[in-house]
Amino acid sequence: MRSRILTIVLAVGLTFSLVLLASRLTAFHLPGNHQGYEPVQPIAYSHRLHAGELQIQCQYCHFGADKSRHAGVPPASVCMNCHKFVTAPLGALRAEDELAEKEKRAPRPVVSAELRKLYDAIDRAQPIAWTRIHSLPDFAYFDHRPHVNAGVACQQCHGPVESMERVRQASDLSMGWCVNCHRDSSRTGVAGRPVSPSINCSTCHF
Amino acid sequence: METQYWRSLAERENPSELARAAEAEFSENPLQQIEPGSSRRGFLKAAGFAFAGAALTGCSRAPVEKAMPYLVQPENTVAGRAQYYASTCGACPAGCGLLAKVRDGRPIKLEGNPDQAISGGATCAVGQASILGLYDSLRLKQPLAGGKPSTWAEVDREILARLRADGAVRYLSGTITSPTKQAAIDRFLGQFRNARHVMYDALSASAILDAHQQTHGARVLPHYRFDKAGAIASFDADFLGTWISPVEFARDYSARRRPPEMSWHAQFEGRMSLTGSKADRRVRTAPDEIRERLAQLAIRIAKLSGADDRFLSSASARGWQTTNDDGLPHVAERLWEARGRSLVVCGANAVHTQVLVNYINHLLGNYGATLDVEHPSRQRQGDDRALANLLDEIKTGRVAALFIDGVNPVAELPEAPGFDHVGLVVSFAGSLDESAERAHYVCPDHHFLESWAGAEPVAGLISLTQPVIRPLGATRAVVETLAAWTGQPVNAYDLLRQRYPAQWDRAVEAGYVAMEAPRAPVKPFSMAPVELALAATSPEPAAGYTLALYPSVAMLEGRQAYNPWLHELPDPITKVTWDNYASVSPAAATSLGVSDGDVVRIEAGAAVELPVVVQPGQHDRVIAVALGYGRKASERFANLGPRWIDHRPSVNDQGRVGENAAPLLAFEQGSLRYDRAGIRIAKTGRRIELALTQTHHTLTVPQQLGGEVRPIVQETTTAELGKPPEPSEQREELWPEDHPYKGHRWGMAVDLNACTGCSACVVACQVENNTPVVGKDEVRRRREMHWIRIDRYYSGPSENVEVAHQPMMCQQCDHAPCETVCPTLATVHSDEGLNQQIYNRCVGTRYCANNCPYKTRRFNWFNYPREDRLANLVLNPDVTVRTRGVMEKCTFCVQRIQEAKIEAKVLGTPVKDGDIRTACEQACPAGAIVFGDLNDPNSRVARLARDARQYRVLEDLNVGPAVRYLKIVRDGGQAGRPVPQGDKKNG
Amino acid sequence: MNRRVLIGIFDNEDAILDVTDAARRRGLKIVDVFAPYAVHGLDRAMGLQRSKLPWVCFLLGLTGAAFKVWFEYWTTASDWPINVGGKPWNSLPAFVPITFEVMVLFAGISTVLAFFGMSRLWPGRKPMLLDARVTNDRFALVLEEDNAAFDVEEVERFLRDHHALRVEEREQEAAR
Amino acid sequence: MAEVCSPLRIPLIAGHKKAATVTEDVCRPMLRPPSGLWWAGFTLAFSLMLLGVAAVSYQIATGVGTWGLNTTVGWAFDITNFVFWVGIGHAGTLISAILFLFRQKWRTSVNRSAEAMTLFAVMCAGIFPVIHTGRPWLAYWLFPYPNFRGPLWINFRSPLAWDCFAISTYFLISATFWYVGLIPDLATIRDRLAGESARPTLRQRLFAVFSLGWSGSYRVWHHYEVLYLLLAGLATPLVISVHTIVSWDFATAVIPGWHATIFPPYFVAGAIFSGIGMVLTLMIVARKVMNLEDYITLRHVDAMCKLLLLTSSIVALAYGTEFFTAFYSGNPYEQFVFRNRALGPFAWAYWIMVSCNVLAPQLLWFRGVRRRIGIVFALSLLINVGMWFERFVIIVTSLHRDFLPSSWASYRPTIVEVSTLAGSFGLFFTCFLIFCRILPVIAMGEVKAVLHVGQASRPVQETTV
Repeated sequence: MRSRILTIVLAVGLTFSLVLLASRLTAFHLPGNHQGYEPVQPIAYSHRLHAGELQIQCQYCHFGADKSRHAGVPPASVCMNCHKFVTAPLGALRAEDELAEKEKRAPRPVVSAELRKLYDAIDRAQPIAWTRIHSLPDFAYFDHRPHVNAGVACQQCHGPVESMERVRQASDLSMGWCVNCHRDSSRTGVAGRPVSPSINCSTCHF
Repeated sequence: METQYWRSLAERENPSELARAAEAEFSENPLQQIEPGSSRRGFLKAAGFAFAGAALTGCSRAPVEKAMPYLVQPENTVAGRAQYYASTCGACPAGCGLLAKVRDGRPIKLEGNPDQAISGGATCAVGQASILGLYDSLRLKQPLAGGKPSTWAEVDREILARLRADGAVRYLSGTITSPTKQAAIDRFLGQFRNARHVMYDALSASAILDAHQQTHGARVLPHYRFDKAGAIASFDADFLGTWISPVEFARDYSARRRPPEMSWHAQFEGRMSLTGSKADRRVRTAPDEIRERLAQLAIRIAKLSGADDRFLSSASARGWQTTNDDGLPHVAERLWEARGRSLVVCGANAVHTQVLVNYINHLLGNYGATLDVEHPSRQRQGDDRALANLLDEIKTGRVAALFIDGVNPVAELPEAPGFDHVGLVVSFAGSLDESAERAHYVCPDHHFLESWAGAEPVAGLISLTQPVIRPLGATRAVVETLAAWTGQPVNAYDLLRQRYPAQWDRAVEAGYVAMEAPRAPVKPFSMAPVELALAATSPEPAAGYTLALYPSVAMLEGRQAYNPWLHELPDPITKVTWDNYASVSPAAATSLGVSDGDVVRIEAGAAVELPVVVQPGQHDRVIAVALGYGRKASERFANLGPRWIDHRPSVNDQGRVGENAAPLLAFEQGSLRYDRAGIRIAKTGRRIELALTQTHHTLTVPQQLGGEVRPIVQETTTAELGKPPEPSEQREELWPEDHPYKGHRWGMAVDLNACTGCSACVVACQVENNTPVVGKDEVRRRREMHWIRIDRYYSGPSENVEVAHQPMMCQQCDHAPCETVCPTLATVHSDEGLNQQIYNRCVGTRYCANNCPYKTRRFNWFNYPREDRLANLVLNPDVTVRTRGVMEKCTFCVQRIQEAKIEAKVLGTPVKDGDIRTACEQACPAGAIVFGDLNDPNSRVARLARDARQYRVLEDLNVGPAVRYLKIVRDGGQAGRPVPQGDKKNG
Repeated sequence: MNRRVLIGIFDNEDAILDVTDAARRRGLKIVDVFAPYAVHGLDRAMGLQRSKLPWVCFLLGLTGAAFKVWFEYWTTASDWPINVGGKPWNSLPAFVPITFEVMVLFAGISTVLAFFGMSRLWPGRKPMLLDARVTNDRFALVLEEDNAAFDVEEVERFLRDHHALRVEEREQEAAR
Repeated sequence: MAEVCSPLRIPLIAGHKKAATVTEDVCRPMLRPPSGLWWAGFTLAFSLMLLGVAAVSYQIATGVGTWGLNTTVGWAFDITNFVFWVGIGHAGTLISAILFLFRQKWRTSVNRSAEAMTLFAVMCAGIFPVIHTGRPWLAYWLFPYPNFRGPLWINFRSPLAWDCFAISTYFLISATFWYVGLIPDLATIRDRLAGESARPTLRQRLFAVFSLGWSGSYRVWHHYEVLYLLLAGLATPLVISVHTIVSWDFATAVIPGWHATIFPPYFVAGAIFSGIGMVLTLMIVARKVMNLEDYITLRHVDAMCKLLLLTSSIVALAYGTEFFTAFYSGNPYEQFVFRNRALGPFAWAYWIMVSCNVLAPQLLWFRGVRRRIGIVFALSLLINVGMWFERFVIIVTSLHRDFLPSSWASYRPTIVEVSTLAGSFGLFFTCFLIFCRILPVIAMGEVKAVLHVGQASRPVQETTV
């Protein structure tokens, strides 16, 4: 009798723990899968503002995308193309002007805190150390060129960056994720044009 | 990949500005940050920038990765995109043109410059490996004063203070082919009343120059034109391996060896050299017999020419009668038939001998045809006589100041000069070698990839050296140093640019410029020295053991002793790594009672103890020893390779690799002699286990096990080539053809007739594919990692042995046995016919390697140490660095295939034949390796696949290798050698 | 509701064989026989019908094999065909070995589980022991007193005639 | 064998046992504290095992390079040991399944320990495919499991993949078979222990749990018989298939000396040969140490010797055939490999193999020899050695000189490899000694059923199932 009770207790315990585990499984991430990684960057650069509101083309800054393996993090000089002139949000500038009006004086230059970091970096000739988000293991070689030139939208892999205040890894970048897209697009084509993406191992592994 | 030959427009206009921009990038001295254990940030900054770091150090598993863009990105640089800069190789005076591949600010690979005449797109093993010197962590990072680190300002002040205008100033250097540098030296020495510039070559050709001084009245080194030579007789000149300008010679030579019209080549030599291994007729000749042989040849040819009975009469007067041994008559005939386009070369560094050579070439009318003395070579300018005098001065304390530039007299010369009586010794050595150690001051020069320079290897060809990376240390170009001491400081760039203002742009872009050079002041041939030479030659045969000291293909004179790649490169003939040795003929071995690995003591004045290697084809009286070993630089290898309970070091008891044989050299009649007659050799009783990469040397299996000959290497004759090929029988295919190769189908063809075995491909592959160096002990265990190896097989009797070189890499089989057996799908076939190896999927069962009939797969037995983070900068970021426990192998340089395909896709053009060149193909001077698309009927490889000489190794296994081999053509009957029977090698 | 059973204890194989046979002929209801080892022929003596286990074994073996063949075909030839050594996409011959192994595995394990189920064996189950030595060297015949006609004395005599060492009568829960 | 089942009733079990005495005899050694001899053996075995553990940990920490392998010889001790142990493992199933189907009653005395031996041997075997990989921590990739790689499964064409399935199936089935056989005996012991103490000891609880409440009900026995028959029927082809697949590791390769069609029967015979050899070794020790002479009689020894003789002859035939096919094939590479085996650098190994596996067993033709325990024991040891070398010869001599003379190499084991081999023996004997202590080494249930054979207690009647 006692032993039967024991067995029942065991069984119940087991099922219970299984249920618990199952609920955990939904949030489960395999090691190496950094989907959702959203680190803080040295400068709070907003893609929502630049790519979203201001509609700056991705490749204006990430100019490597169509001619190199890496899209590349833009050098500070690219930022300076605009921020030589734009030193702070419009609101802040207006406020300063009005204040100047009131106080009957020439408006002082306003520099936003974040941009200050950029200018400092250039003054100190100290490269800005951005935190890398999309990173593949060493044995997987991804090349932007063929994808960008074939007309794959940046968002297809990077997600709606233009709506992200801080960039987040949208896809899990797993092998299956790559392979399935390669398989499907050879049927569906990319941007209306037929493509023949290879699923040879040596396309990415060498 | 589109190549850019100039650094950048900005650079061309105003280099200093870019330098300043770069200055901003590297605020601190990069080297200080690359010391092991420094932060990843510092490392990345030094590396250039961006993502390359991940691939380099395998840190991608690190939680946080930094991506550091430029502040101001230089023009034409895009992260992750390689650029090619034209430059010139500084590894030896030959001056091959280079294209340096620079990736994210780091030079990672050197390729030959196809347009430059010396290189013609090829390189040698040493050239390929020399890039590692740039990342040598033992290079000096600042000048030394009295062995202590110092600053340039200080060093300059002190040296200038110690220089007396009246003291005897001597500038000792190797051959200097750079006019600018020569000028700088002259300007510097000009300040002193008693100053002399002494040049010497550790591998001296002084006698050739002296001989031409005597016969042609000008001290010149002829520019040898093997591309014009239809018949070649070489006396101990290893022109395919190490002699003067091997890349150029090998290229030209094999250009004339394409069947059916093949040049004819006879080699007279004592040891078995690379060149000898390719000869149609090889005559074993001891060094001390060479002059006599040459005299014989001279007499015969004089007879044939009918001219010049004065010589003949004096010959007969001296009791010379022509003997019929050694096929000399045949050689004479062949040379005479080809007069005007024949060539006789001789490596012996003895004036009389060289005079006879000149005479023969003169009789054959080769001057102006195959020997160009009017636009001579400048690749060897050393003067042994001057050197001897200088050494004498040094000994007797008549030298006030000695400047040592680019040479290492302490290690290279028979007796190390004592500097005690020299007031001031300054070395320009980049690292602390034996001579620099004893110098009062060391003013380290740049690595050649860091400096502006110009070379003139051959009169009229200016080859430019441009920096491809900012100096990694606080080093200074010699020209700048000298200029500083001359009082008018100037930077090398301006110096160079001022010299060639007109051709500058073109020169920087193409890497070289051809200029009108003044004809050398050559006088008509004078007979007198010839008779002296004949007088000095005795017809009597020599006796006793003779020592032949030679440069090995990897080490040359020893400047490469720091280079692990070259130490691990198997000697092309003996297949020994990590050692030098005394090679003896089988007969000599029996009479000495020694076998491979027995240590013998060789005495000739000095003495060295070396392991024996029994070498078929070697002269029975000759003991051959390689120079350039036992150097201080090799002490760094004490802890090389994986460390585990049963691990033995790569260095010997003296803590060095091999023994330095230089003490056995000698001065004779004012010239450095590399052969010593009448030496003593004795067994010591010790044994050394040599590190061989091949232990069975023939295609014949041992007699008691059947003794059959395997058709791995196949041969044919010019005669057979004429016949139409017999149709190969059709095989019944077991499986349905499920795998048609629709697009590309990559394949390779290897011409065994062209391959000289020079091993440039081996190192090129190692550099391109991040192949680890495993060290002597692991090689001993037969675990070397080279993806391409060159199998060397002997056949025939040991005194007249035939040699075959067979490059062997993964054959990329269609029905790959390795693929079927891999349980994890880690090696599978691509739809372009590639046998792919996916490292990250491999669990390392080694089943594939066992099942590979060609044994071309390599297993990572350990995590091979990559602790030197500076040396790691040479790693190719496009190739995964393999971890312990995974299988690896030749991939046909798939990273290059991918790059080319992607570029083609971007440009919307198809991949053209020749767009993709594997590292081995690109390096090969003989053009023996061809890679391409077998599906494109007009591709070079497809055409070779239809060639009459084409065969595939182990074709009967029906594994369908994608590599075709072209049979060796043994120039049968004509070479006066028995025609190899059809079945001789075909089992 | 309980029932009464009559138990005869025997000490050798032959006795139990004979008595069981005789009991069946007499139309007595044999509840069960307990033996320390498998006495051959006892099943026939008890008149048990053939076991169903072979069917379980056969069907699940078949299922396993079928599943494996399908799986191998799907992975190798259909879902992601990869060129391995130029072998055909669908290399059936190469699939045979694993198919066989999986078949045996399925058949074997499932049969054993089925057996445990059928004969109600599970860890911790309390054994119903008529005699401490029944798993050692004793045999026990259990007869049910199914109806009033069942004459205890007579049956007991009958058992003793067949060299029963001991005969006892017991109450037993019907729910077995 | 004819003799064994002839109607001349020579008792299977000596000394006129009764069922109770059987129980007594078998249980006594279990319930007694272990003898000094046992402790000695156990200490030796256990320390060997520790040595092995040390060696393997060092190798896994450092790399496969700590073995004497090289580019040419990629397998040697590792796979040799693997095949050797799998081979050993085959005897158990043979005795319990195949002999069962052949109605060999004498098997009952030895099948329990033979099956146990199978399990332990397969455990030892299973270790090697795992540790021989370069990255053992990824060895699970050899099994197909759902993944995020596409999904990417495994290569079902690879004999190594077949191996994984074969070995694991074999282990599971043998284990089940063994356990099923144990249940009635566990019950017997359970009931025997019942009287001992008031409140159940741990041991009693364990026996209670694992005997699954067995009550000896014949309704259960009835299914049990069928189940046993079915398992035997499954295990018999399984045992053949397993070693066939192991042999395919080599037979499907292109390497001369491996690429041979006779491998499957050759390997199966060899496996059984080595297995019986090992069984004999253990039996002879066991019957002495645990004085079971009455159960494992000379007759058993004799029967197994005859099996040895048979399998030895099959193996010998295979050796011969190999040479003939090589010679007759006209394939120079094939021919060379076999010349090289007999005369090459590893000739010593080859001749050890021949003398141990072919020459020595010939002694067994003599009845006198078969009944002299000492000699038989010695022979059984020789056979174990010989069969280990057979695998070594097949693997190493074929690899070290294959097609291209340039890559010919030699092989020398390192201390690490030797310790690993020793360790596997340590593991095997440790397990076996523990088994002898805690479980009945003789299948009581089955022995009791054959007690009467050849005893006058009851009229002869051919039993049927």
